[in-house]
Amino acid sequence: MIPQPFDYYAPATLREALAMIASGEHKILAGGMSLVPLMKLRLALPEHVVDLGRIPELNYIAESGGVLRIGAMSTHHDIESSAAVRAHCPLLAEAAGHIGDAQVRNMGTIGGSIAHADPSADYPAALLALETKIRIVSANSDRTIDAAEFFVDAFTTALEPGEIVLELQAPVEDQGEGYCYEKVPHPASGFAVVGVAVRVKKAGGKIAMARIGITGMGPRPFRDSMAEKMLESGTEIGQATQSIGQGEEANSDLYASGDYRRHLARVHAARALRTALTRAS
Amino acid sequence: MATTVSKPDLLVGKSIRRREDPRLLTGTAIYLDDIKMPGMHHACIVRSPHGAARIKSINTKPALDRPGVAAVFTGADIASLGAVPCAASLPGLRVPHHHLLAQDRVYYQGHPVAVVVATDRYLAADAADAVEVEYEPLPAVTDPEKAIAAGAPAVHPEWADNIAFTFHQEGGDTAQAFRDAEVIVKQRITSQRLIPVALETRGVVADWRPGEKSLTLFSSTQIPHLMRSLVAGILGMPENLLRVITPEVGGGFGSKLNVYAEEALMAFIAKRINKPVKWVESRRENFQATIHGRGHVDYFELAAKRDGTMLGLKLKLIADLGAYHQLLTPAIPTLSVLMMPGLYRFKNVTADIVGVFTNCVPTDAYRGAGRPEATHGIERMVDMLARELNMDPVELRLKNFVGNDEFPFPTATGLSYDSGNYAAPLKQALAQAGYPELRTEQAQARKEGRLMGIGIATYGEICALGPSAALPAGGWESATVKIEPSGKVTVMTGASPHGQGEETTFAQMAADALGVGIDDVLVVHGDTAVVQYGIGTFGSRGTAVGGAALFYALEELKAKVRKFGAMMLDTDSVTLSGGACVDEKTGKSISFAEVAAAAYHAKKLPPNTEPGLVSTHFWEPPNFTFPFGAHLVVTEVDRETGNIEIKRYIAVDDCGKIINPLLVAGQVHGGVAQGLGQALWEQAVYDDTGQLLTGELTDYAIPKAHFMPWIESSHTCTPSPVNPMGVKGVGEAGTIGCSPAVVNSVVDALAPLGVRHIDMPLTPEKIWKMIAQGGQA
Amino acid sequence: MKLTGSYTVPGPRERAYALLQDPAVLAQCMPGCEGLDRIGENEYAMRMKMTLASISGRFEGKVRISDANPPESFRLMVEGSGKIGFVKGDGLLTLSPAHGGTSVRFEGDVQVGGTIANVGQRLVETTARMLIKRFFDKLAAAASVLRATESAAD
Amino acid sequence: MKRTISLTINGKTYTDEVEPRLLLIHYLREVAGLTGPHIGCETSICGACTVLVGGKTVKSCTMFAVQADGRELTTIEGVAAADGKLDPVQEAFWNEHGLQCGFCTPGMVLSVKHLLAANPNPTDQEIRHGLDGNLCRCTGYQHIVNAVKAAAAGKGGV
Repeated sequence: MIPQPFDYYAPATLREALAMIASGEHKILAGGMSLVPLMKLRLALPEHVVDLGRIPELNYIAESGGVLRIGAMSTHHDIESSAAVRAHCPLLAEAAGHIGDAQVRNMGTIGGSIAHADPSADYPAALLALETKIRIVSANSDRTIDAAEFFVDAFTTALEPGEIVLELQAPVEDQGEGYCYEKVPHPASGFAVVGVAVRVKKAGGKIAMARIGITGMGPRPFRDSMAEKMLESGTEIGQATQSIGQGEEANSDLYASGDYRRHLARVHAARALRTALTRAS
Repeated sequence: MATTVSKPDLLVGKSIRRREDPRLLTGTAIYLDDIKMPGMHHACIVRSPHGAARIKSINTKPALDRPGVAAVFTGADIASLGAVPCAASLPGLRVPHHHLLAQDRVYYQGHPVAVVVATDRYLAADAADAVEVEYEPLPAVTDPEKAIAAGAPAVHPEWADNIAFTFHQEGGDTAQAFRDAEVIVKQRITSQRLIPVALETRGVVADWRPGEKSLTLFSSTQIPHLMRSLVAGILGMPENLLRVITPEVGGGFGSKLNVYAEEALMAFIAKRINKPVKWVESRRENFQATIHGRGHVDYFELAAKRDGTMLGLKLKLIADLGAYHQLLTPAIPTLSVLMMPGLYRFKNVTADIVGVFTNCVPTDAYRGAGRPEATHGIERMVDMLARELNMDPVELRLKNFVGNDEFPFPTATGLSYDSGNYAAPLKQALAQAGYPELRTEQAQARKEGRLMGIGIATYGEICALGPSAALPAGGWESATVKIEPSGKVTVMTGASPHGQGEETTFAQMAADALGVGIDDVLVVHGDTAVVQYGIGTFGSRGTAVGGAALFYALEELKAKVRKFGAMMLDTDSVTLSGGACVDEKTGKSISFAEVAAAAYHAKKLPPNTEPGLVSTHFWEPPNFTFPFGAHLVVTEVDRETGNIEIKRYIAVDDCGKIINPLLVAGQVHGGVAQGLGQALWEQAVYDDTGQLLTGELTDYAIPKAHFMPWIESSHTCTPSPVNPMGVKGVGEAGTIGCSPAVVNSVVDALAPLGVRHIDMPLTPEKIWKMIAQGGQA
Repeated sequence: MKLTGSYTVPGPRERAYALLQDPAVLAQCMPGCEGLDRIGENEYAMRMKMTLASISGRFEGKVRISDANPPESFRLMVEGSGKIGFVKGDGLLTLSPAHGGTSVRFEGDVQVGGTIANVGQRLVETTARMLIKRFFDKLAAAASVLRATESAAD
Repeated sequence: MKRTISLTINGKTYTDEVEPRLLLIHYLREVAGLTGPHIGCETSICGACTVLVGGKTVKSCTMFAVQADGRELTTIEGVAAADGKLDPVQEAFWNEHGLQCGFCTPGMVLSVKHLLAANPNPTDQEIRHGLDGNLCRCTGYQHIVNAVKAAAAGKGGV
């Protein structure tokens, strides 16, 4: 279990890093919780590795103007334990706390995780429910897209060669919003067999706003806007979640079939919504 | 000379923290991979990615051309060496020649094909990647039932039916019992293939000393002395020139109760390259090439009267052996047959085993080795009978247990159960659980639509393996006790503990027997050049057999010490206490150091006494021991997801006398974790072509801390008459008692839906489907 | 592993069928394919570099077309092996006219071995389906381009 | 291309030239000569290789030595006091029989130290979830949970 040889670069600034990766020939090491095992298994054979771990300007969490900005190299532990995230986007902190295990959360970064786009990763459900924007830069471009556009397919994102995730921008959750991340972890890997992130707002005893992001079920994370609309128009939770994942492809493996995953998405969406409602004021 | 010596408290029976621990807690213990030697090379093994294939060609040149590579070996290089040994023998057993490296074919994924040796493990890995092997894939079969069906691919072309052996055992008159039956319950019950997953993988360091033509082999093994004999045999070298040293071993669970190709291979390589060589298994190799456990398809039939009297039991056991026999592979299912009657008074049993070759890594002893399968079977069958008779499963068990006055009890499978009070742990578990209240709670839960289950399993196991007649290489164990000239005590045991804690329990025994402090005792094991001889640690035998050998060695040594003490104190008899010989009449005493000095200086000897204070005892047990117990599990099944929650886990085990309760609790907890692993999560899955789909710990789930319930562990104590300490052994109890209790509990939870049986592992999706389909699998 | 699915390709059935038999088109559409060289009747040697996020591996293998029943159906066999494992896919492709073009239905069996099977079990099926989807997406694009060229030529 | 790294392990500075692909676990074991961090899997599951980097637990088999350049590391060898007195967590593991074969123990002890640093009075469930990244095949975890509770209650030390 020995990786193949590679050249290693550890730029100290973002500008330096972007210049290095401009050719698109470099593999980016952003924590390495997925990449390093793949390299050890020799499933990943990069010749040039650029480590973003020494660029302080990629590691920050700050709230301004109603937007929580999270630098791409913030670790899961940073996010899980950040007072700002807990105050402004508690859903994201909750999802971060479900990732892997303590050691993985200490090393893994949000930028690395979403760029890898594992279909069973935890963040995407929360990012979709939070309507997060993702800022992507390269040596000569700077664009910001919706999380929903970012996740294209299994292991496939909107990132072009030479681009990296710079920052996540999540709108600050309103006071009084309810949230919940419900996860069915794989007993061995800890990856989400299904993960459901929800946000709700109540008004007059009814659901005024609902956001549902789902990961693990299909090849890419998705938001179930039909269920959201049904909830917002007064449909009761059990019924509104009945059709979650309809029309979406569902992953199937030794542990859980596609049908079961779809069923779990529905059950856990309902549970997450109920928890979120109890948390909403 | 002191004149008063207070009698110290005895240590046996006390929870003493372990003497092994300081080195383990500080990271200073030396495991196999910590061994370094000047000039040491590293080996990396090229393994078959196919389940079955013909090797068309191997090109080692690209590997040999790489930096640091000393040699590459293939099947041709070792063809004349002996085979990987199988010590089990059964009438008509087919034994394929198990070469150290594949010859013209590979028979399972992970089959070693070539070995690359380089100066560093990174370079060895690079070079192994460069070896070019051309395979012609062949049809494979990985399911034992498919393997014996007509038209299945032959694992070994010479045996088209894939049958390695058949074995028939009968006691009483089963046919008559089934004619007399008023109720017959039948069920196919599987015990899935499991991967032992010792946290430390296997490893070997071989060091050839050309000047002496001797070889030192470091191996992470449970059986250093057997390893020495068997590896010497493979290599054709004199056994006295081979030394096996077992460093700290990071868990075995039976997977290191074996001699694998790699031990002999590394020995061969060290000699060929004239350098020490190390090989450490990767986790994937550990999954693909170290033995698996279980792998049973069992067809049970139970005959009974309507009043619950059990009359007869039939078993057809299809055992998935894998592609080869490892050390004990074919013997493991025979242990299941021996224990198939459980704790019940069956007079009539019939068993037929079909041992089947498959294109999988061999199965062999994994914690419990044959007994968990047997117990799972009988305990599921008894629950099914209870349901059929509409009887409480407790009542049915109590009605059929062997009675307390029936010991030694001759079983229909030819064993003699040593001692028992089978109702005692069951009653203790019921009392602890509040059984009647639990049933009331369950009735209420059912009214509310909740799926609550109460599962009971009682078990018996065959331990202290075991009389030499029952084990191929002997079933005795040995111990040497020395009082050094300084008066300190050294114990050398042939058992080779690897986490069980005998460095502590044996020190407790020696300290008590000799009347010295525990810190004056050192327990040494795991080096064939130091320890007189031994069999090893497996089958819950470390204390029950190794401890008994120590007991007698201590008795003999005490007698000798007393002789010296009496001579020196000029009295008739002395007692040993406080590190001294004491003349109880006068109160005078003489320290062990003084006695030892006299014994070694030998200026004056007691009559008919040799110098020195050393005693060695080889102990042959007269019988196995038969621990037993009852586990009670309360579960609740999530109707929506099929998820199982364990609400309570009660384990009452009777392992006879207990030397160190803390360590016994540890054995029970660890055993339960492995039983629970089988019940709920673990399963080695091969696809039809022989690909191991659960190839890493990312897919094969062993219990994590938060998977485990709180285990309420307690004991009853029925001493064994087999050994002088009255101990029975506890290493496997938890594993054996656990899985049937859990499955009985979940089946009980789902009983309102008509569920009668579920095969392990009880994955949430399996349960969900059963619920969704109204109880049908 | 059984895989089934259906995709719509623009253009009439005959042309879709012809595209699927054309090694140049196959090479262009098969994800990571670096070239097909004819080695026999309807049989090609294939070089492939698979890249999927961080995972990458080179494969060498064969593509074979058999049981041709134009324009309705044929069998496509693809096999490849490399350091990270081996893949063998064997499928029946059935073409039928559909609204907006031709519906191509496939029913196949995919076997995966080696490291990718031992450690990638969790993702093998998802990935296989994604690669098939990419193939048909590219095929549809190729068909559109072809149609556009044909229209331009008309 | 080799790189020179300089890092502090258990208070001692090491400077070595390493290949970028050298895993931190192999650096610790083969170059720095430590025997405490163990290798139990390759896939970042078992946690036997756990060490502290900058005070936080990481799996040293899933990190390259070059990533640790300039960092401060603690391995199990650096947990007991210089005079050999065990740390309260080690002492609690000893008292409660929180180990059997001992292979997972170095990683387990470091994870417990990290857990208790963040949460000095964890519940049973917090302890169990906090140890998700450390597998033990011997103990069934119960005595480990007891040890963590004992250490938290200040009962580790003698």
